[in-house]
Amino acid sequence: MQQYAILLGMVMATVGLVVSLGAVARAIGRAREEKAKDVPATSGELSPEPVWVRYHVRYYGYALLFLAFDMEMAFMYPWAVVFKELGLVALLDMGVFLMVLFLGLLYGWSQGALGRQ
Amino acid sequence: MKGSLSGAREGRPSALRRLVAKASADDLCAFVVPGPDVARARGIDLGAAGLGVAATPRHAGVILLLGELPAGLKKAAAVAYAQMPRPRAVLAVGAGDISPLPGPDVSVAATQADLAAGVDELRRLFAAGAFVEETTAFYADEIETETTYACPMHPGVTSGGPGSCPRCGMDLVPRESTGGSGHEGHHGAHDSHAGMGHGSVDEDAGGHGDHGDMGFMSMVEMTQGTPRSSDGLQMEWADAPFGPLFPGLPGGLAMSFTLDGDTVAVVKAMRGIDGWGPESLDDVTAREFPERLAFLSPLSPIAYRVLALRALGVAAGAETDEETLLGQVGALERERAASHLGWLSGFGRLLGYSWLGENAGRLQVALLRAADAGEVGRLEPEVGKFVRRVIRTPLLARRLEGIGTLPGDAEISGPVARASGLARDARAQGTGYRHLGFEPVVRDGGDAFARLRVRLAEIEQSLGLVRRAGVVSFTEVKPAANAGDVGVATVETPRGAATLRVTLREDAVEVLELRTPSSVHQGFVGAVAEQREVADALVGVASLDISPWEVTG
Amino acid sequence: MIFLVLAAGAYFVAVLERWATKGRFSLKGPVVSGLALLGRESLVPRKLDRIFFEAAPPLVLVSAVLAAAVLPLAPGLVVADLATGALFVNAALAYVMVALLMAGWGPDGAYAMVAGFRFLGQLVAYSMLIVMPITAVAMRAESLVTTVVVTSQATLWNAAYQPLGFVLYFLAAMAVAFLPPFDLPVAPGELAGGVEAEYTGWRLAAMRLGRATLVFTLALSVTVFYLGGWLGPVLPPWAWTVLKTLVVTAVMLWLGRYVPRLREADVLAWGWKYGIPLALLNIFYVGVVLLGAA
Amino acid sequence: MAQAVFTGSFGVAAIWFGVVVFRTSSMVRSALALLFSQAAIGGMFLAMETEFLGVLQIMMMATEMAIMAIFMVMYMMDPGGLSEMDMTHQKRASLAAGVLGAFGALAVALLAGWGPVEVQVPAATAQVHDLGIEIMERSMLIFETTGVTILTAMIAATAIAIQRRH
Repeated sequence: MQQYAILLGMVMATVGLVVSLGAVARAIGRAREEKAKDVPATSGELSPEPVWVRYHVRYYGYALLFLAFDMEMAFMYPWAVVFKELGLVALLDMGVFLMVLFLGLLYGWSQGALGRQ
Repeated sequence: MKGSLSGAREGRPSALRRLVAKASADDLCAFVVPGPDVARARGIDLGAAGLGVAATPRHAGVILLLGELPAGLKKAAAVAYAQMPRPRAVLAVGAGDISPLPGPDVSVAATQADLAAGVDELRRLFAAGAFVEETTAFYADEIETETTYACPMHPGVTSGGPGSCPRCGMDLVPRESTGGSGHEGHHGAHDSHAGMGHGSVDEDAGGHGDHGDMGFMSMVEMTQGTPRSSDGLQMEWADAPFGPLFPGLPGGLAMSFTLDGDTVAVVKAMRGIDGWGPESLDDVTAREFPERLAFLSPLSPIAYRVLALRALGVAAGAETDEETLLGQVGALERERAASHLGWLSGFGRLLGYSWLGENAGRLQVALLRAADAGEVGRLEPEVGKFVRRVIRTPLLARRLEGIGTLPGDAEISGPVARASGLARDARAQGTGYRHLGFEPVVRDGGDAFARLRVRLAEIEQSLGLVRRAGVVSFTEVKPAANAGDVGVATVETPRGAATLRVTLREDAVEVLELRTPSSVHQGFVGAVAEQREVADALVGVASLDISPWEVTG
Repeated sequence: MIFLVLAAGAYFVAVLERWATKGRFSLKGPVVSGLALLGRESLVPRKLDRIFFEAAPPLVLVSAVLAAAVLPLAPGLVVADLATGALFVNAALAYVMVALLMAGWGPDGAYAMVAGFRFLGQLVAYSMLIVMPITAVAMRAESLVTTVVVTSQATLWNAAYQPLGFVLYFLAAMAVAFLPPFDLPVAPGELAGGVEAEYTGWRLAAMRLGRATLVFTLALSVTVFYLGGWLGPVLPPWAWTVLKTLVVTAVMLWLGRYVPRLREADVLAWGWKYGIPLALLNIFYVGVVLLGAA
Repeated sequence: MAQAVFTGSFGVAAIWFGVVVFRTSSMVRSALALLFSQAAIGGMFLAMETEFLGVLQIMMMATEMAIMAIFMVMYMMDPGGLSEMDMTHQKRASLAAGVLGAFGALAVALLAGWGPVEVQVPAATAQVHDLGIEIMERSMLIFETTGVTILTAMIAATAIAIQRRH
């Protein structure tokens, strides 16, 4: 329990560190408001804003398969811990499980999910 | 020399401020205008002078202006300077008038020694004057932005003032861009697409007006009229400038991509440098003409000097003697090798292949500084080792193959052509090369990797030619031509064949035609970049080795 | 205590990185640049997502610190010896991606935007190659506790016991820390700084500090999971850990100098078409070996 | 006591982030708000001394919600929330649904028989171990079925998303 407390403390401390960095910088001075200074720098042209558009992510094929694999990891950890204890059974169980998943990967592959869309 | 920086920060010097000022003096990082490539081409080694090179003005404390800058680049430099965080300084290296930028904090001549001295002076300034009581804001018309209003959903719908989108009825949001330039002037290959994603209000206002009352709308209604991507999805496109001051491309190359996600949908506004080009050659006397033409292309001055001399020579009907010819060959080939190395260095920077970037740059500078053919010869083994090592780089082929592919029959010249299996080389029939046993280097593939291979091979070939020529300089004989004479000459510059046709008026030279490889190759930028992932598009463009300085019209 | 270690670690990473990139070995270099950054204006783009922009740098640092907190330097010398240590490392590292996504989206700049989503793609490629090799390590140790993982290598380091997993994890770790040739989200030549492009002054300093700490943490994790952590003759345990970690860091930093940056399409394709099958093979192989031993 | 406080505060955080998901007009923000809401639930698990679940939750939600952000940015209008679009629709119906849902959840929480409270929580290491045994033995079939379920999910997702290209 108090391990978590320590970790929480570390998070606080780290954030505190960054904040104090900011404080020191602030003590040195604040940024001067100037024309065009706050426009995102794009190689000598004042870029047209905004760029917050519906961004076309080309790897969504991978992303979908990734979700499934991420899910499957939930089982792998406890399995790994008891693997030695259970021996062959565990190997077979997980073998079957992973085979099934691997089929999914192969299917996606065959359908061209593994590639830029 | 004043004691404080033009771009100092406001505040009374305190102990802490002195400390950080000292630190920033020891840690100078420069944003180079036009670019590091030009610095190297002039034989200047920034690293040796103790300057780091920043990829963006945001991370730089010094803006380094190198040589006389055309209007277009001064404007870009002004924007970059405006976007640098203070304390910031202007270091002019052989630059003349640099307005609209503030007067330089330090101004030196364009030599290594002077630069080093200038950097030391700059350190002193930073340490002493990074903080002052009073500072003035930097302002120039060039950094004035113009606000247009666009629909967040239909970037095409733009208007001068606030309002609501005729398609979906949403409030238009303000978007800023450089006053005027950057979006006007789409010469270059791809005007035709330039309209896409930029339909104006009136064109779309009809039809969809009935959605004025922003109810719950289906995707279909929303996306009407937005461009379709290669995979049939309808996404919104955003414009992003990749130049004139982009770290991965030759300095001055002004280009703007319309991005569809991380893919280049349309290349826009691919153009040369504003206020630069042959028009500035009007009424220049035959005497200073070669000088002027060479000055116009800082990346390969000798090639253009020779071009001018030969054209004038033809006009005068004068026969160039063997010795001069040989000298010209030596000079041209040394420049070619150096130019290719310079390209490699920039390419290495683009690829994030630091070893390549550093060593190519080092060799280029060494080569340009070499006093005579003997010294160049002494560099030959090292260059050879370097070339072989580059070719053997793991993953390099994988990174370049199939990128920037051009059709073999395209109107191309120089290494780009020779990389597409075409033996086009003005040197083949060129005077002076015959008895040096010259054979054009030809490779197949027509992609970025083939171009790399050709240039690597040509580096070694050129050094060999220099060895055989035995000289790297020539004496200029100014031919005396009479008014009305017309002369035409073609020279194989490092980027390809350049042709010049001139005629003489009594007091001045008139350029009838100047055909440079870069202005030809820039027409293919769209072809190599569009529908490519950003990185691949940039590699494709860079592999063409376009010099913005010789992009005419 | 751990903060001192991490600070020292981050500092040495910075020194090594300058050495690798600038070719100059200078002990005061990082300090000087740090101070210089502190002394410069920290600009904030107009029309930004303020929360994201401000949150990203600390988040990188926090996730690096948390990951390091569960990795032992020596017997008993670990901040929190969690029962799920190995898993916790992944959990913490996952937030690096979140931070970079924020940093990419926050400033509303074209380069940063592309860079942010690039890194998310990179995560999709490397994530499984972090998780699966660690599972194989846990199989041998019969535990997720990092100290147990180290002791389980008393007879033979995992680097030799499961070389396949070691290589995969090493590369994946480089991808997490976006070191060249995996530096797609910062790509100076391609995106002029990418996610870091809009950060200046102290915010940039915080970002760089976080990155350096992250590199150190990942090198430490490689040491703990594959190089037998503190195990070693003569020298005191902590010395071994530090030594190995620094060596790993150096290798990570120098490797990228001699190869071009990878294409995102390749990172993804290789990660899924070769990486994951190999990682599964590694798990199976370890399983068989363990059964053979038992 | 401290345990209760932490559990409670994480719970509140989770709910608050949940609210933010709908209050903000930026898609990415709402996606990440959901992320942190889920992470806060992970925090609750930790506070309730179910370490494995907690850490797992915190880890998986980071990636999964980030992936969700991808699709939000791809398919939702005005992802930057520049025009302050109101994300709520059919207010009355959704209000009713929300209230009902809340009561439903409360009812379950209060009425369901949760069995006797564990006086002595097993050690975290033991938890992981027992979980492993559980999966491998008693719930083995469930575990394998999940595999098949995930497979179907993969195939369905691929079939829907990728066919668009041909």
